[in-house]
Amino acid sequence: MRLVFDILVTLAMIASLTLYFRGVRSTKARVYEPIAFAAGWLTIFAALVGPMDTLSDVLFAVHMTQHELLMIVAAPLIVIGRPMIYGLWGLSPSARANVLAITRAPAVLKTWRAITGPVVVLIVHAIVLWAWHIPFAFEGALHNETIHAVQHLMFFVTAALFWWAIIQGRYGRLGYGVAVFFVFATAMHTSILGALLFFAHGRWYPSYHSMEDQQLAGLIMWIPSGLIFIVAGLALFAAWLGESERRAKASSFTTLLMLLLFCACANEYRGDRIAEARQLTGGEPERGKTAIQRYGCGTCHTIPGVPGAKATVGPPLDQIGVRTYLAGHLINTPANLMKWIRAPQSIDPKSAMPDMFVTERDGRDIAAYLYTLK
Amino acid sequence: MSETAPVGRRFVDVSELPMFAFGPRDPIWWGLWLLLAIESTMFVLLASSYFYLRGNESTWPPPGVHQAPLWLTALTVVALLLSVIPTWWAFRAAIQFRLRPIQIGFLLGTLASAAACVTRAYELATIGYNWNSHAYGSIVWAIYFMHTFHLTSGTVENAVMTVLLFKGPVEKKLMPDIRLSCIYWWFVVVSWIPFWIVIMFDKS
Amino acid sequence: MTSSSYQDALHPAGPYANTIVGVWWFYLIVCTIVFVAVWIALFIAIRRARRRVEPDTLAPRAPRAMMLALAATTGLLLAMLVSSIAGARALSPQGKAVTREIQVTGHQWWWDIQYLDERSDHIAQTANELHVPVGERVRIILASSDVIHSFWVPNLHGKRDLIPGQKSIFVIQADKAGLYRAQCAEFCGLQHAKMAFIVIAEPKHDFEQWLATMRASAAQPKTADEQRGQQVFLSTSCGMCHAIKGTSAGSRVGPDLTHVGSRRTLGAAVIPNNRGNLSGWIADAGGVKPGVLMPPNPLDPDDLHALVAYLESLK
Amino acid sequence: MIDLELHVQLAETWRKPRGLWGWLTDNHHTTIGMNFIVTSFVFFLLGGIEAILMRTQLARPENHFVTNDFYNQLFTTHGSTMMFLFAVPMIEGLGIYIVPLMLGTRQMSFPRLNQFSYFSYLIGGLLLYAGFFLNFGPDAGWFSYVPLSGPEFAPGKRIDIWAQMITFTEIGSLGGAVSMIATIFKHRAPGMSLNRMPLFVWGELVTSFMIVFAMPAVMVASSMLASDRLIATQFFNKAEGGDVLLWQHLFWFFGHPEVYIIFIPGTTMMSTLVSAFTKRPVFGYVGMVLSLVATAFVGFGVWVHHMFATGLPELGLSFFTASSVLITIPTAFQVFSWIITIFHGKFIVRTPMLYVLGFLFIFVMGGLSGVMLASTPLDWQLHDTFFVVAHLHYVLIGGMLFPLIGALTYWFPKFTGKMMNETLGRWTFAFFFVGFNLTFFPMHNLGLHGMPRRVYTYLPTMGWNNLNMLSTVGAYVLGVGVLLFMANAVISLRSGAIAGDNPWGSFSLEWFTSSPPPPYNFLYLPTTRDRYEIWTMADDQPLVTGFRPDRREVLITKLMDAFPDHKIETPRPTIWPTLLAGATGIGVITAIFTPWGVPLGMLLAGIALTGWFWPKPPHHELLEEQP
Repeated sequence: MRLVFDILVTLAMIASLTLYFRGVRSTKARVYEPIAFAAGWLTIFAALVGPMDTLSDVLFAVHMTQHELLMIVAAPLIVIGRPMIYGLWGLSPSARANVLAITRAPAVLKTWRAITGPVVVLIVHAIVLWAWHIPFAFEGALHNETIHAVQHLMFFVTAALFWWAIIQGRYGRLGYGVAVFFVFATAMHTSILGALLFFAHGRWYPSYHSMEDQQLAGLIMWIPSGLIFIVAGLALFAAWLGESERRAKASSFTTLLMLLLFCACANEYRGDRIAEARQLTGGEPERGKTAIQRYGCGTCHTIPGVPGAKATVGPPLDQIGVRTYLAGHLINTPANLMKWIRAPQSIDPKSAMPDMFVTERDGRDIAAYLYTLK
Repeated sequence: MSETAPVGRRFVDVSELPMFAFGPRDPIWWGLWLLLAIESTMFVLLASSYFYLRGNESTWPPPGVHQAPLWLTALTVVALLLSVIPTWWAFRAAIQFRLRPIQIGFLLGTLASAAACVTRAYELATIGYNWNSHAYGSIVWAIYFMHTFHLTSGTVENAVMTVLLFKGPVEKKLMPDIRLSCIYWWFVVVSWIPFWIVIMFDKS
Repeated sequence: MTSSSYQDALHPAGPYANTIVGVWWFYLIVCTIVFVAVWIALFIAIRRARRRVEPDTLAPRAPRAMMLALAATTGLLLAMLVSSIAGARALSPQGKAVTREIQVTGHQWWWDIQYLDERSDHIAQTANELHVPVGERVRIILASSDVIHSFWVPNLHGKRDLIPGQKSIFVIQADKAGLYRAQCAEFCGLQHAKMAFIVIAEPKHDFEQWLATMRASAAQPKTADEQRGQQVFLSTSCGMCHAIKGTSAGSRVGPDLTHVGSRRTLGAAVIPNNRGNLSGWIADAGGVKPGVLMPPNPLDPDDLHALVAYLESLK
Repeated sequence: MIDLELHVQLAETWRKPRGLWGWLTDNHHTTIGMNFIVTSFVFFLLGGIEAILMRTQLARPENHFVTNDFYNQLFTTHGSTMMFLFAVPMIEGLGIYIVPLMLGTRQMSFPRLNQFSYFSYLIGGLLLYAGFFLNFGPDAGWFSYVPLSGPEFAPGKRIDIWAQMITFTEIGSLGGAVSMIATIFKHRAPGMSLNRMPLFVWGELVTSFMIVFAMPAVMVASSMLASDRLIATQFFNKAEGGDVLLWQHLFWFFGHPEVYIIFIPGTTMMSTLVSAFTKRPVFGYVGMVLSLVATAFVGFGVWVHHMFATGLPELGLSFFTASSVLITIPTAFQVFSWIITIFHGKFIVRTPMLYVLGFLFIFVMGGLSGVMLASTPLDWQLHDTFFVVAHLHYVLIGGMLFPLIGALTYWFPKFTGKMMNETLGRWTFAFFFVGFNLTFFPMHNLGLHGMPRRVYTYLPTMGWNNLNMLSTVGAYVLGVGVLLFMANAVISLRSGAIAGDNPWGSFSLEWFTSSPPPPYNFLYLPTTRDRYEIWTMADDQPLVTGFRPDRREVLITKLMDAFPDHKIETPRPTIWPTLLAGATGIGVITAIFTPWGVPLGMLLAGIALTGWFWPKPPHHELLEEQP
């Protein structure tokens, strides 16, 4: 049984590694991303296959280390490596289109958005963590390889979702302040769980025989893990300050002045442009903005005003409203823009921009939004 | 009437800015989430105390403990969960400034929350141990007290909001507050679920 | 040993206190160096700044200095951490063989001391005076009958709390014969200040002799005065709190008085045990130790003298 | 509209009500802030008098100046006062006064919550002192360990007073913290992005967050204690499954962060003073902010080091030592950074700068003795001795009181419009510094020589006589320092030199308005484009205009970059929050005697809340069209 699991895990991991690095090769990645992914991948490998896994059956402390490696070392490293994007690029174009079609389905998108809300992942991860430490659940995992695999999978997946939501999630760097708070909250409740294990007068899990072992496990969950959380929290915090600096520079003082002196209302300073964009395209810019988020344009493009759209895979879309050409050779007209959005390969078969099966109306809305960017 | 800029100095004119905003743009939104952070910390500390005390005992809960009937406690949970639906309508409608769904949502939400208060009262009356029986009784009653306090104050808040909504006139700047009331109420609902599970099903 | 150093962490009389003092001197030296270094740096900075009319406009070249300083801080911290952990390891009672087990129970505001033995009639009971053999490890089992107290013999070891409902284990060892004072270190109410005891470290031979005496029942009164004293003891309220082995008094509320005449102090190491102090203590313990649970005993003077004579005879 | 006309209109709109009624109803942040500052200073004096009484008792062995019962009340009240009624409220009060000015706004978020907080705090403090003056003050220490504070060993109402005082003042602290955070996030002047906030603002922000997470622990604990005593719950009764150490865990889960709550603003006052008197930005702004955050983070994980002597599982000790000394690194960063700043700056010797040097002497020493106490072997020997008394005063007086007195001297012109007397100020410092070290340095030795804490007397043969006498003399010298400071304040208030807007040539926005600030704070709200705003302000730095002068409108900006977002109207003076505090107070105080106090308090609070939230007549432009 154990052997079967080991083989399965190994196979799945090799597959994921292959896919990821195919994706990395076929597109442009930041240097640290594949490194982080590889490090995270190795951590999982070390945790799940080999002596650590064997020892974890007899020593609670080792088992705890294994879990912590999965949740607070491997999961954030993998998330930093952006596995979804590169994994997608590792697929063949047709497979990619299929996957995209599925993931762009409204139901899937909605669910995804719902479960990756930062508060939601915070709570879900907490529940998963605490629930699996209930004695009968933990004992079950110790005696049954399938339950054990489910436990590890849930630990890893909810942790990865947690880190994804706060590092790459929809608020991006803007949300790092809140992320610090979430890291703090998670550090707190895991420390409390560790402290409870440490201070308990009896053994929680009959399969582990020694009190010292349980105390050490509690300590590992409490102090070294707490340290990792602190480091992560500080890193996020520093990034938040940096983002604040960037934003302040971007809305540098002259801009601020211009905006406020010459435009009536800060909320609607783009008012005339909005009207113009509506007229040009017949779409609704506000809806376009949400459509842009829904289709995931931001994973390739930098789009002002769209949270999280900071990528550099494709060209930045700022000031697209005043550009002359689209895709290098197409005159920038509303009709062409909409066509390009909806079926890029019909204009440039070699374009890396995927056909995302954008509906007519969404295309209109997206174009409307883009035309407000001047 | 508004301040106007004297000639000769550079000025940023904010006279046309709106007078309210939704979500994190609104200071009260921050106030509410900080309040929830405080409350959550209290709940977490109560839960931690519960598990700390549990760690001292081999039989838990102590012998002779009779909980309120499961169906009754489940009824409270159902009422709480049901109240989420109408308040969700109100939450959605508030940002679109549509008064009617807000009114209906709050009316139904208040009814559901009042129902939860009633079943909670029966629950409390049927608990088969006292706060002075043992440490288990003390901590469980403390949890019950804390949550019932939130439950009643949340219900009162929902009721007051309903009255205000029907009485009118309703200012636009009430809309963010409506959404915040909903969030608070959901907190009351969500915070009970883990406690309910622990109290009803945690046995060794 | 001077009289003023008999309750003193800096005059260790055993291996455990020695370890702690070693850690202490190491820490003190490192911390002094750090403090002096900080102030030298500050003086240099001030001297430079004082000579200047306007602040530097250049960007500071300080990052390197900062890095160095932080690295030095971290290094010193690690060194201190290592010494601390090594110290804690040496102090661990785990896996150390002991020659004797003594149960110390804290009461508001005195110490009940029992020398445990497999034979229950061999258990010796005393109060506020802990005898230990020199050069032997002794295990102390700590318990409390009311509130939290703390067991602390600075010359021998650090402290350990006595927590109601929980027993904790502590190991001490005295290498130098002598008399050490110990005091409750956790605030425990009105007379926390006067809840002390003395530790007497003596050669093994003397210790065994003392213990044999302690195991015995109380001496029978010999003189008429003493006999009258015993009567007073047994006929008034004394026996409601105190025990004297060999008589009908057997209450455990207050200290055991079987061998009270042999003790050096009264009232939990507050006053020396002599005739005057003992009489005063019996008459009005609260005068010496306000708040003490022992009530005043307005005895007839003759009864008081007889009682004192009897108690003094209980060697 | 010309400036004068605008001034007249704004002054009318923001007019502060006067007299007793004004004190009860005004909710402007300068009023509430000053209320906090003055009240907490009064409590500081009371706590100081208690300290002097204790030192007088300990001057000689077997002294009979006070009884042991009164002595126990003294140190309990002293500790509780300094922690709950002085340090935290003073920090909050200073923040409530200064931070909105530093941010360039006219009012805080939630002014009525602030008002409620102040009166809650006041009632809590009065409750404690009512007990103390009637000779039933709490006597189980500021930490109130069970079972000594439990129903069995502390009958009577003393501990109930303590427990309710805690609950009450913590409500006040929490309210203040919430409105502080919202203010810092949303009320900043246009252009003051997060990374341009003055460090003092960061200190208040981090401290407020710590309050949000730490104070609930002590509220939970004190409520458990009160209910154990009042309605016989069994939280801490071993016989019925309770646990005495649960109290210590909950208490120190609050108690350790409390120390950082107190000293984090202290360090940022240091940064403010260092910059102001070296004319140079503090080195390593981002590092400084990260240090504060790191301290706060670590502060929540190390509470167990207060419990080393309780017999924890041995396995954990080295972990706890290691995590405790971690705090040293961010603190060291701050100290080094100040030294580097001085190195590159120009050194202006004014009274506040003396306190900076005093801090560096005392706090560094206190920090180092803290590293010693984090070591388990040393802690076992030093725990609960006078060494700890010395350490905690070095950290808290060094880390908070010295910067505070320096900062009060620095901001005195802003509060009053008058400068503090420099000569008297230097004498004050001399008395403070000499008195402090004379009082507390000998305590290190006393602890090492075996003197435990919280003892009302000691035997003459213990060898502690001289050091104790020295310490008592020092306490009196320190007391003279406090008196001198007060005398200086009174004299300067009457006949000090007129300060002008920015007497120190300092950098942050509170100096951008007159001293004392007008009731509306700024005639036109400022904008900024850098840290150290005033030093870097352009000649034609724009101002903000466009508020209705007939309403109390405040500008709300975006969290990250402080871009103008919307405006809100803040409430005018009102009595309801004060009444709510009174109603809660009646409930809480009645609950000392009967559990029915709880429903009574809720009922009264309900009435007060109804008044508070009673709908105001709406503004027509904001009316939704009715269906």
